[in-house]
Amino acid sequence: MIVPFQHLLILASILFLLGLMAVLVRRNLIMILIGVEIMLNASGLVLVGASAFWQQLDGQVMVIFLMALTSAEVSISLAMVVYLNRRKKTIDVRAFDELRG
Amino acid sequence: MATLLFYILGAVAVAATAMAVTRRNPVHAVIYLVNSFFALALIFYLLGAPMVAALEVIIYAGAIMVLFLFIIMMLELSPGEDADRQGPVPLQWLPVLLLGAAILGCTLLLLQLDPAAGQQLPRWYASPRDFGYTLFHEYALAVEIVSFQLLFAAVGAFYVGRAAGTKEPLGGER
Amino acid sequence: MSIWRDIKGTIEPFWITLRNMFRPTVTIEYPEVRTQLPPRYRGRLILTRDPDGQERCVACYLCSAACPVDCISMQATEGEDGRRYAAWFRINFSRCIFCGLCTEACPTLAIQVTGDFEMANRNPLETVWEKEELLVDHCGQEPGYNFYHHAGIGVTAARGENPGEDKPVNVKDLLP
Amino acid sequence: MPEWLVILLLIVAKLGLIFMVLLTLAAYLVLAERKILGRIQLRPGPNRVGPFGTMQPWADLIKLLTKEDFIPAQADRWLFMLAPGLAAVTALLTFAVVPFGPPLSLFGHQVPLVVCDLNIGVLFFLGLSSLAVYGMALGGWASNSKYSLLGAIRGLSQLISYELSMGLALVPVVMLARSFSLTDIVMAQSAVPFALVNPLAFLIFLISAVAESKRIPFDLPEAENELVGGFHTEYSGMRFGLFFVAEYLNLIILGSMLTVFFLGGWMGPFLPGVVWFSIKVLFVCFFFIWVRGTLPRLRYDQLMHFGWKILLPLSLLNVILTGAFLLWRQG
Repeated sequence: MIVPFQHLLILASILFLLGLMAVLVRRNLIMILIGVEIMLNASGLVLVGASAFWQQLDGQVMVIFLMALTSAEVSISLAMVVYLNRRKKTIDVRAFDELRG
Repeated sequence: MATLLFYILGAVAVAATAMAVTRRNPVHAVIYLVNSFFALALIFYLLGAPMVAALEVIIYAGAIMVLFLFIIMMLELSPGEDADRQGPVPLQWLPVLLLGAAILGCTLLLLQLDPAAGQQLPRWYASPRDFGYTLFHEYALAVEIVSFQLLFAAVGAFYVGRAAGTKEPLGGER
Repeated sequence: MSIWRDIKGTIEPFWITLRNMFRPTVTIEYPEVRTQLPPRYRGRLILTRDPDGQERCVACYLCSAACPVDCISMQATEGEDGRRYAAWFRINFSRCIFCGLCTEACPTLAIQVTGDFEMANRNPLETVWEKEELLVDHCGQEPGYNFYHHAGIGVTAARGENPGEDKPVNVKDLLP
Repeated sequence: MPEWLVILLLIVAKLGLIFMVLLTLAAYLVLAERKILGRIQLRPGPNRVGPFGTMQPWADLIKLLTKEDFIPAQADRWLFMLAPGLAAVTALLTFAVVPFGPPLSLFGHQVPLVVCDLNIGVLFFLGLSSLAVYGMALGGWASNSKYSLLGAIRGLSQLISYELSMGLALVPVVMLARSFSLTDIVMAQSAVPFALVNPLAFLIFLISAVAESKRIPFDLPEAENELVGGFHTEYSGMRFGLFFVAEYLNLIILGSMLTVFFLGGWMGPFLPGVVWFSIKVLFVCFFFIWVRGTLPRLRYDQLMHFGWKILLPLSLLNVILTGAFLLWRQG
């Protein structure tokens, strides 16, 4: 390890918190998705760091799965964004607060 | 050396991410985020995961963010709408230039360090061969499951896109 | 099968373009090699004189009216002998489209086209030509025509007897 | 002279040489393209500046540098200024991993003729080529003009689609060479180039490379007769010049990648390696220009149809077949 594992965890948690903040605070649908991306990345950083800490490859393999998952998630969610935008002509989340099918 | 690089890149990643989540304009956010992903990719490289670093650039910066950019452009979230509310022009883009320059400098440093990987860079280094071996031997089932997940995602995206294309939205019928 | 047709249609053009690369070019390299202009080419406009050396133009404004881009302007005036002429005559060649309608409108055959087309120039004001520059010392394409000679004399000869006039057509006859 | 200074000087000399050769080659490729296209159309092409037009690139350079640098009023100024540089830099950086000759001995030092032999060279190339999209997309978006935006959107979706088949066409190469390093891939082709071993992958890579370079059968992002100039409609002067140079740098990069992955790199009889490499790259560039002079532009839906329904399944099939073949040969 080039740095103490704690420092890496601190970096990852800062990134995660920034992503979480984006999800909670921003009202733009695109920005919320970007926040989700940031959080996923932060967890990827922890996995790679753990992989380097314990000298095992499993963490890196998990990151690959994480990336596959993210790309699937992004493709679906962006398709949903386009769909929602077509219905309401906006991507402000406050426009989607009524629960109708 | 590598330790110092790690802290620089970590600072760059945090700064770029912070800029990204506070931008009003989604395209600017995407640019800062790409910066942050670069910094993260270099950190992965420093941590001995070159494959993950390359895939981070290819998949995150090259595909996912491009997809975001595509959707932002397609929905015509126009750039001019809040041009007046932002600060003076040089201040507005100085951060991205600084962050980009920092990342570029670190990259060049890393590229020149690479021939001496044995001495300078981490002792623990996952070569692509080891990586592929682990991935396809120990996690073969997981690979299959993930590939199915990707297939379902493709079908789902296609379905949502098709429903949006038809006259009557399918969501309205159910 | 259509896929073979498609593949053939994609490959074949490559052969054609490759062959074209070794053929002689068809370009005429202009400043060194001059092309033969067609005899009725419409280039720069001139103001011609009649055989007596007088200006043909009577400043009737017909060319200026016919001009689709309004590039011809003039001021009519009358000489001491009662002969009309243009006090000034101006053609803006940066507007002119070389359509030749002015020459068709001209009753005195004064304004005529030439084969000159090399008028390019860096200063747009230099493409505005005044009367002195437009006026030439010859009759242009109609050497014998003298408007005042035809128009200025009373008609004394019988119908069909004037010079250059055809015999009247016999409308009762089937043959021309 | 101390040891490290010699090494440093060699590295700097190598970088400078590569930089100069690349930029000059890009400038002269423009001339070559105009000449060859002219010959195809029975014209002589540019022949006024210098003997046979050989000074044309410099005349173009002077013209571009002295033109007014125009920025639209509603544009995102910094992004607008940044985008052409982004396009050129990503194209230049890719050349860092291209091995253009066998290692050379100079002053008793073994100088590898590659800027940096990464052991993940293939991924480096794919990563940078996926980043090349940004210059175009951001330039088109920042211009705030409908033609630019349309060009950028088209370019984004086209490049994403064809990058996929490009990456998949490289998988058989990696399987055959058993390495991600470009030097190893060239070494593995010392007997037979991979274009003969796996012609299908070669064809797929070739087509995707043409699509990736945004050139004529696939030049939808800048289709002149629909979108004025596509993503660089609003650009003028040297910014446009940078986009232009980036396009030709991309051409050289893709040519060298084709050479490295499929045509055997610097391998060849009689001549030295660097000469073989340049011959092959120039031939590929000539082929690209030839394609431009020959084929008409695809329609947008045809482009997407071809990319997703023909090229992608073919490349997947090719990966499976190559894997099966390798397993069978191993016993």
